[in-house]
Amino acid sequence: MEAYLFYLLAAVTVIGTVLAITEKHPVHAIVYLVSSFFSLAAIFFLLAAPLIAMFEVIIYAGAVMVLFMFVIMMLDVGRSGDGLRPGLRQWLPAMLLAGVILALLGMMLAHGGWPAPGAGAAATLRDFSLTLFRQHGVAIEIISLQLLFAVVGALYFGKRRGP
Amino acid sequence: MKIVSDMTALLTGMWITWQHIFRRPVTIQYPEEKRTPYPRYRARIVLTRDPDGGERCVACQLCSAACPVDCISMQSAEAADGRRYAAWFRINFSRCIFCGLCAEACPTLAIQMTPDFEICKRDIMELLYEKEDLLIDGCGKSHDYNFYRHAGIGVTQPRGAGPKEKPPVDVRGLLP
Amino acid sequence: MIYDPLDIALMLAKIALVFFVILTLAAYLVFAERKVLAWIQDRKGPNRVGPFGLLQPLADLIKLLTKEDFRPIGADKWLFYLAPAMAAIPAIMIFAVIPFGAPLRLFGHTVQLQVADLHVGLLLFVALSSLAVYGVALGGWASNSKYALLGSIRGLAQLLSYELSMGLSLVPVVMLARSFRLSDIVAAQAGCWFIVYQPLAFMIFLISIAAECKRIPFDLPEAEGELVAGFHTEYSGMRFGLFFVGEYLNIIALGGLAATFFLGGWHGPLLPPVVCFSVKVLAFAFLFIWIRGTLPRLRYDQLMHFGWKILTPLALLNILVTAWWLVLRG
Amino acid sequence: MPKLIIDSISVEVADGTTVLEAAQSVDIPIPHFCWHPALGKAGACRVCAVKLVDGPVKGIQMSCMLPAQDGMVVSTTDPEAVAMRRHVIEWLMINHPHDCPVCDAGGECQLQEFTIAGGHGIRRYTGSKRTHVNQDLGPFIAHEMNRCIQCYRCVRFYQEYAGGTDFGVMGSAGKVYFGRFQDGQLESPFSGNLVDLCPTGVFTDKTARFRARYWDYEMAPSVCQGCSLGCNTTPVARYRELLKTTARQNKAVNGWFICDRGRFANNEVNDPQRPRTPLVDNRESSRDEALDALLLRIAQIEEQYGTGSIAIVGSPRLALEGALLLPLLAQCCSAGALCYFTSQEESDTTLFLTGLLSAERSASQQDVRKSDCIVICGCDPLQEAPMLALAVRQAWRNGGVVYVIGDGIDLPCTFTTVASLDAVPLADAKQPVLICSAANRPDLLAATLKQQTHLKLAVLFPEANSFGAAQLAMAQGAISLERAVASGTIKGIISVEADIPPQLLAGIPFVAALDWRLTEAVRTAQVFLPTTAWVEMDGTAINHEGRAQRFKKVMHPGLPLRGLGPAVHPPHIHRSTPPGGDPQPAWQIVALIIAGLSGERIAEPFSERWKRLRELEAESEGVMTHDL
Repeated sequence: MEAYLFYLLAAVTVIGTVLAITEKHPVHAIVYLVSSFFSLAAIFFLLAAPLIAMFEVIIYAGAVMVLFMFVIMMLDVGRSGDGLRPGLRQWLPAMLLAGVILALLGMMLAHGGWPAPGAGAAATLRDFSLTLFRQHGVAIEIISLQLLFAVVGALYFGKRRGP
Repeated sequence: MKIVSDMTALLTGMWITWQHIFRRPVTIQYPEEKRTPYPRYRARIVLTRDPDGGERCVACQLCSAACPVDCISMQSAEAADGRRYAAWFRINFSRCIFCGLCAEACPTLAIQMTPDFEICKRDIMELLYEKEDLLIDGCGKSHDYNFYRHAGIGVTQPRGAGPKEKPPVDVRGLLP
Repeated sequence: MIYDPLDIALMLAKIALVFFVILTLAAYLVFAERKVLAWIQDRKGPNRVGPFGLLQPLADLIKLLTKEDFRPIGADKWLFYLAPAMAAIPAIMIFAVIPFGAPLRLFGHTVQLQVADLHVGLLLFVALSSLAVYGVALGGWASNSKYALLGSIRGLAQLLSYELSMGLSLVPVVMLARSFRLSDIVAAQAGCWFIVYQPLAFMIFLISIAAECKRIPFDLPEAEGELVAGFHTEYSGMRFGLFFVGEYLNIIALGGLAATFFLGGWHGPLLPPVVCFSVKVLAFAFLFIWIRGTLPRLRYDQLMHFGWKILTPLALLNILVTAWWLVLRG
Repeated sequence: MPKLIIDSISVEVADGTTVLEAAQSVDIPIPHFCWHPALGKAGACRVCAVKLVDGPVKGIQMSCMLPAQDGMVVSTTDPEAVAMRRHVIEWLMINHPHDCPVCDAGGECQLQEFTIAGGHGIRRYTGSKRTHVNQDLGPFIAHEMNRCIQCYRCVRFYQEYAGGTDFGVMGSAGKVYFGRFQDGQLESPFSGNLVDLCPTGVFTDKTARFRARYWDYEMAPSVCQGCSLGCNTTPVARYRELLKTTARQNKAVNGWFICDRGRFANNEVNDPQRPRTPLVDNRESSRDEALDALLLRIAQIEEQYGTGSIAIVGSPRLALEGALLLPLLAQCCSAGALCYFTSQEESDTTLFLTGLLSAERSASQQDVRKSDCIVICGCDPLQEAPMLALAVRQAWRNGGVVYVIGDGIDLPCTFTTVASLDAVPLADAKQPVLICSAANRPDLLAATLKQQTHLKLAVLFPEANSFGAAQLAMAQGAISLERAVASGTIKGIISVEADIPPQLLAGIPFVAALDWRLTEAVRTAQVFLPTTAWVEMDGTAINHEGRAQRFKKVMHPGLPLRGLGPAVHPPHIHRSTPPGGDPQPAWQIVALIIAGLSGERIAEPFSERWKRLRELEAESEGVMTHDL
C-alpha cells in the first residue's frame, strides 16, 4: 500500500518537476512546481517526517512560490509566447550538475545501497527540536542572523530616498 | 489615548448595528402590501385634454427633445382649422426612465405624469404606448389652461379675439 | 500495514458526517448572513422561498447550477477551471484536524470526534491556509481580466501578510499547550481557556482570520466598489458558487480553529461537548457577519500597514512575553 | 484701412466695412435681425447695439449702420449695450405671439435665440397685443403676420434683390404690414428665400409645415440637381422623407439664395411610386437575384448576337462617380457602344460648348454678378436656370448693361434687345459675360470668342452633370445612343439613370435599367436595380462652369414613414433595414456588375486624372475640373 503510494507520488513529483522546467509559461511552471512540492510533502509524510512535510508545503508551496507568482503578476510577464525555451548553452550547466548528482547516487548505490528509511518510528516534534537546537544551535543562530541582515538590507534598499 | 477612542468608535458602531438587528424592518412587501403614491408621483405618462375637450398636445417635439433616453416619438400634422396636433404619438415605456423632463418641457401642459407605476408587461412590445393609449379624457393637474387661447395666432378663436389681443390691424386705414 | 475495517468505516463515517454538516452549514451561513445583514439594515431579508425563506439556499444552488458556465476569451482554460476547486478544497481539508467533540465510547472503541488527529495538526492548518492563496491567485490571473488580476494581486499580498501574523499569534498557544496536536491543545484548556492567558494573541488571530477569509473590512481582493467582484469577476454558475462556498467554509473552519485554540474547543459548561463547540463556531460566524454589517472597508495601504507594522510586531512581542513568562514560571 | 479695437481685439478692415462686419471677421458675434450679408443694412431692428468707449464716435451705436473708423474702441459686452439690446428684444417681443410650440420656426428662429440669449424670460408688458390678418401666399409659403418684428428683410430681398413687384410693405408705424396687395401666390421665382431670410416665423415653408423640428432634422451639405448651375443647398429629411431644401452659402456659386424650382423639388424623392425594389421581368426580387439575372442576360445577349451588341448608356444627370465607372463596365462586357447622351443633337451641342469652356472662359454666377456687360444669346435664364437670372439682376443693380439677342424672354431687370452679337459693344466692357444655352447651336460664337479674349461664357446645360458627362464622352469617344441604335447592332441596353425616349427602346430585345426615377427605360426593363437619389448618397456633380462639387448623404433610402400605408401610427416591428431601403448609389451597383463580370473590385471610383476629387469637401467652393 505505502509502496504504491510512494511510487505514485514519486512519479507525480518527477513529472511535475520536469514539466516545471520545460514549461514556457511562468504561471503554469509554478503550478507544476507546486504540485511537485505537494507530492514531495506527501512522500515525506509517508517517510514519517510530518514536520518536514508541513514545512515543505508552508515554506515552499505556501510562501516562496506565492511570492514568485506575485512578482509574475505584478510585472505582467505571464504572457504566453514571451518565454523562450532555453537554448543548449543554458542547459549545459544544469545537465552537468544533474550528471554529478546521478553519479553520486550511483556511487551510493554501489557502496551498500540504501540507508533504511526510519519506518515506523516517526520523528516526534520534541526529538526534532532537540536535535535542531542542541546539535546545530550555533548554525541556526547564524542562519537566523543572516536572514535578519537580509531583511534589514532589503528594508534599506526598499526605503524611498530623497524627498 | 488614540487607541482607546478608536476602539470605542469601533465598539459604538458594533453596538448600533446590534440594536438595529432587533428593530422592526421598514420593508414593504410590495406585491402584497401596496402604498399609495403621492398625487405628484412621477410614473406613467398621459396626454391630457384642454377644458374644451380638445387634445392639448400640439406635437411641438419639445418633449422628445428633452427626453434623455429618446423614448418619445411623434409626427405632427395640421387640422383643417390650422390647429397643430399629433398625427401619431408614441412613448416607448420600455425605455422611459420617468425623469419627468418631458412633462417639464411641455409648453401646453399636455404631457403629465400619473402615480400609476405598475406598468410591467410580459411582451416588451406592449410597452409601446400610442396616442390612443396615452390620451385621457380630462385636464389632469391644470383645469383651466388652454394653450391656443393664449397663443395669439387665432385657432380656437378668431384672430385678435383672444385675451389681451387687439382686433386685427386695418392695413388700408390711413390713420397712423 | 493492516487496517481494522471498523476503523476505516468509522473514518469514512466521520468524513461523510463532517462533509454533510459543514456543507449544509455553509449553505445556511449564506442564508444567515443575508438575513442578519438585512436585520442590521432594517430590512427583512430573503423570505420568499419556503417558510421564512428557509429554502433560499436550495434556490440559490439551483440557480447557480443552471446558470451558464462562462469562460472569457483569452482565459487560461485549465487554470480557470482549477482555481475554484483550489479555493474550496483547502477550506474543507482544514476540518480534518479540528476536534469537534469529546472522544466517544462506541462499540468498545474510543472514537475521536476528529477526522485525523495529526500531531502536526496546527501546522497542517497553516499549510492548508497558505495553499488557499492559489485559488485566489490563479482564478484572478486565469480570467484574463484586469479587475480579476488586480483582485488576485491584492489577495496574494494580503493573504501572505496576514498568514504571518496568524502563524505568529498561534506560537504562544503551542507554547502553552506544548503540542501541535489540536486534541492536546483542547485538552490543555480543560481548566482555563487560553483566551484568558492570551487575549492579545486571540485578537491578532481574530483579525488575521478575518483577513484570511477576505471578509469585510479586509475584502479588498473582491472589493465590489472598485474591482467589480475582484478575483472572481469572470466566474459564473457553480464555479462562482465554489468560490462563494469556499469563503463560508473558511469562516466555519477558522471559527472552529479559533474556538479550538482560544476558547477551549469542545469544553464548555452544561451543554454536551459537540453543542458547545457548535455554539462557539456559530458565534464566530455571527461575529463575522456582524462586523460585515458594521465596518467599512480598509484602504489597501492601510491594510498592508496594519498587517506588517502593527499585527506582526505585536505578535512577535507577544511571543517574547509569553516565552519569558513561561521561562520565569519554569 | 481703418484700424479699430473690438472687445480688446484689434481689427483692421477695408474701407466702408461696418463695425458689425468687422466684429464678425474676428468671430465676435453681435446679434442682428435686419442686417444680412447679402442685403446689407437697414437699421430697422436696433438689436445690434454696441457701445463705443473711445474714438471718433462715442456712446451707444447701431453697429450695422456704423462704418468702421480709425481709433474706434468698441465694446459689445458693456453693461449699457447689453441692457440696450435686452430692452430692444423686450420691445420686439411685446407683440410677438406666444406660439413657439406651434410655429415651424421654433428651434431655428433667430428671435427665439436672441430672446433666450438676452435673458428676456418673463413678459412685463401687461397691455394687449397687436394682431394682423394673414394672407394666403400660395401653396409654398405660409404667412403669419402676428410674428413679424419689422426687420424689412423680406421686402428688401423680394423687391430689391429679386426684383419682385407683387409683395411689399404697407402701412406705417404700428400698422406696418408685409404682404401682397391681395391674397394670391407670390409671383417671384425666388419667393422661397423669404423662409430662409425671415429671422422669425412670419414666412414658413408650407410644404414642410408642421413636420419636424430643427434638432430632429437630418441634414447634410448638398448640391441642387435641378439645373446645371449646381447651387449649394442643405436638404432636410425626417423619417426617411425629404422635408425641404434650404439654401447654403457658396460665394462663388449661388451666393446666399436658391430658386423656388430647386427648393420645392421634394416630390420626386418622396414619390410613393418611386421604384425601390429590384425587379426581374417585373417580378420583385432581391438585389443579389437581380444582379445575377443581369449578369446572366448579358452573357446570353453576347452569345446570341455576338460581342458588341450591348450599349452602356449613362446620362448627364448621373453623378460623376457612376459616369466614371461606365467605360470600365463597357470594357468588361465588351460593349458595342458607350453613350452619355441619348440624342445626337444634345450630344453635339454639349460637347461643342464644353470644348469652348476653358478655365478662363467659363463664368461662374459670381462672375455674372460682377459683370458690367451681359449678353444673353438664345436662351431664357429665368426658365432654364433661374438663379442665373438673379445673378444677372445683381449685375444690373451694380450698373451693368444687359443685352438680349432674340425675343420672347423675360428678366428681372431692364435689358436692351439687340439683333446679333455684333451689335453689342463687347470690346468696351471690362468683364463681359455671354450667356447661352446648350439647347441652341451658337456656332457663330466661336468667331466672337476668338476676337474677344476677355469675354466669359456661361452655358446653361440641361442637367446637373452635363459638363462632366461631356468631358467623359470626349475622353472616351462616346457616341450618342441615337447613333448607336441607328447602326443596328445594339441588341441590349444597360441604362444607368438615363432618360431614353421610347422610340429608341422599341426594337431592343434586352433592356436593363438602374435608376431612381420611373423612366421609360425602367418601365420596359427586364432587369431593374434601384439606385439612390442624390440626397441618399455621397456624390459629385460638375456644374455648368466645370466646377466639381461634392454632395453628401442626407438620409437613408427608404419608403417615407408617411407612405407606409393608412395606419394611424408606424408599425410595431423591428427590422434592420427600412422598407424600400434597397437602393444603392448607381456607382456601387455598376461596381458590383463589374465585379461580377471581371472579378475586379472597385472601392474608389476616382482614379487617374480624377484622383484629386477624392478629398473634395462638400463645404468647399468646389474644384475646377478643366485642368485635372
